Amino acid sequence: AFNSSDALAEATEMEYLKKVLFEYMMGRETKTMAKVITSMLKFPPEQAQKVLDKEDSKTIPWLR
Amino acid sequence: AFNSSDALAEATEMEYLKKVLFEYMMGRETKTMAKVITSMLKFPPEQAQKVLDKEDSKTIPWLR
Amino acid sequence: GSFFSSLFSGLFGSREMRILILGLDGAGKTTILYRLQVGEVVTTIPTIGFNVETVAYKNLKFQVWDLGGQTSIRPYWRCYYSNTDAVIYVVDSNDRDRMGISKSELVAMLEEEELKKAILVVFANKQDMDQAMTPTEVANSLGLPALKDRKWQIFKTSATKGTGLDEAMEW
Amino acid sequence: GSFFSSLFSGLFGSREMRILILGLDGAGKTTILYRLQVGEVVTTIPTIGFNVETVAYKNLKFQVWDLGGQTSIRPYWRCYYSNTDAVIYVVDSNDRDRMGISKSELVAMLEEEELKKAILVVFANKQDMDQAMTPTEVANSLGLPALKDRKWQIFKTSATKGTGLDEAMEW
Ligand SMILES: Nc1nc2c(ncn2[C@@H]2O[C@H](COP(=O)(O)OP(=O)(O)OP(=O)(O)O)[C@@H](O)[C@H]2O)c(=O)[nH]1
Ligand SMILES: Nc1nc2c(ncn2[C@@H]2O[C@H](COP(=O)(O)OP(=O)(O)OP(=O)(O)O)[C@@H](O)[C@H]2O)c(=O)[nH]1
Ligand SMILES: [Mg+2]
Ligand SMILES: [Mg+2]
Repeated sequence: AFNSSDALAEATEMEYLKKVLFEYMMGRETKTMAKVITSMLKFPPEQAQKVLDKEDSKTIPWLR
Repeated sequence: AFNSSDALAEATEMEYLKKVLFEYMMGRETKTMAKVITSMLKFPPEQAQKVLDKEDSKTIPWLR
Repeated sequence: GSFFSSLFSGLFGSREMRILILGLDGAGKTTILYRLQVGEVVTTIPTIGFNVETVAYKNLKFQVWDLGGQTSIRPYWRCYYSNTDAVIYVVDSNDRDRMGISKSELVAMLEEEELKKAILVVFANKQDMDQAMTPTEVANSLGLPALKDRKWQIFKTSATKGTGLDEAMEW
Repeated sequence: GSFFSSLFSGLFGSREMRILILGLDGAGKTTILYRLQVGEVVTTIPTIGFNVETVAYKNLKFQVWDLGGQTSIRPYWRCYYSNTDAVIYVVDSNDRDRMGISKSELVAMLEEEELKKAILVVFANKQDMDQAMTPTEVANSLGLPALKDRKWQIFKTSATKGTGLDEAMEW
């Protein structure tokens, strides 16, 4: 039972990741999606920060 | 041995995915990276197509 | 400051309020979202991901996010907290066994810096069922009376019957 | 047409050539890439991902992609094929056991529509080692003589010693 619920959780996470990634790649709510992606995949902190900084530079081009 | 090489392959794939995703999110070679991401995560064909169309519309804005 | 303040209120003043609907899986979050948006009960499947809709209520517009509540994806709720004005926390009032889990998720959520100024609205949902705990019982189980520095309210709702939601939206 | 064609050649005519370096893990791809780019032997670790560098050779500029060759990530080579002008296929000339695998990967690659017009350049690498197969033996093991509708050439190289690479770049 433990194993199968583990596998279920993993399948759920994978489906969730795909959904969030799809939205990100379609350009929707990219900052929020970027947060989910970098935490799901456990990006190293400095990489995650770079990605989020990049998002900020997208949304506020006149602050670049 | 079979299991451990399986696990190794999985770890390699995960590291590869993270590398490619990071490049994608930093805006580098996004079309190519998008192809890798959608195939690694087995996006359904019509979703993958939407993502790639979106990439084309980014690089050639005057064809939108 | 008057020029800039009017400029900024002109640019940003009409920002939609951002609302998150959170709560354990099966609490009724997605049912509530679409009840609020289209006024109907939709058939739901467990949300693996999120739904986000613009809900118009009277003259106001809200951007409402309904996040999946299953255990494995709950840790990612926090990625959505930034700029949130209000949280609707939905509880299945019949799910006595998981009231403790619901409480700990709520407590963890309220500890987050990004939600410090967010209003908390609890929906004691599924009130149409016989065994439902009363709103007071739900409030106590969640430890709401002990909350500090937090505006909160609780409402008894039935998303399927459509009762209580209008009252709640007046908060 | 003359206005547009000159406009387009102005815009796109000076496009860098796109080159992929492919081959099994450990063949020497990354060592070759940096040999070509900076003229030195760098210490490599297995490539999980890719390296991409601009390589200048005489008056030409190439965008050179070195893709990781481990079994589990080889299936994704094909994502990089589009707009490729040339493939450098690197073989460890001492790795007799995996010559068959190297051949099947090569054959699968050459079947891809997107690479139909790409030039194939094979590097029979690690020629500095005693047991190395000769370029002819490598060519035969890979089935190169039987290839149809494909321009190909083979070179004997040693990425660590730096021999053969210059000749190869003249192709
Ligand atoms: N009796 C009753 N059933 C309800 C009520 N609200 C929702 N339900 C039912 O509860 C089930 C779960 O509802 P959902 O809205 O999908 O639950 P959710 O909170 O979105 O769940 P996740 O997406 O998994 O997080 C569905 O069968 C709903 O019809 C209610 O007020 N009363
Ligand atoms: N003796 C000898 N060793 C070489 C030569 N070229 C590369 N090597 C060594 O072979 C090993 C693997 O080289 P890499 O360039 O990392 O191999 P790769 O093809 O990039 O491998 P992946 O990144 O895993 O696909 C390293 O230890 C290199 O120093 C060569 O011409 N002769
Ligand atoms: Mg739901
Ligand atoms: Mg390498």
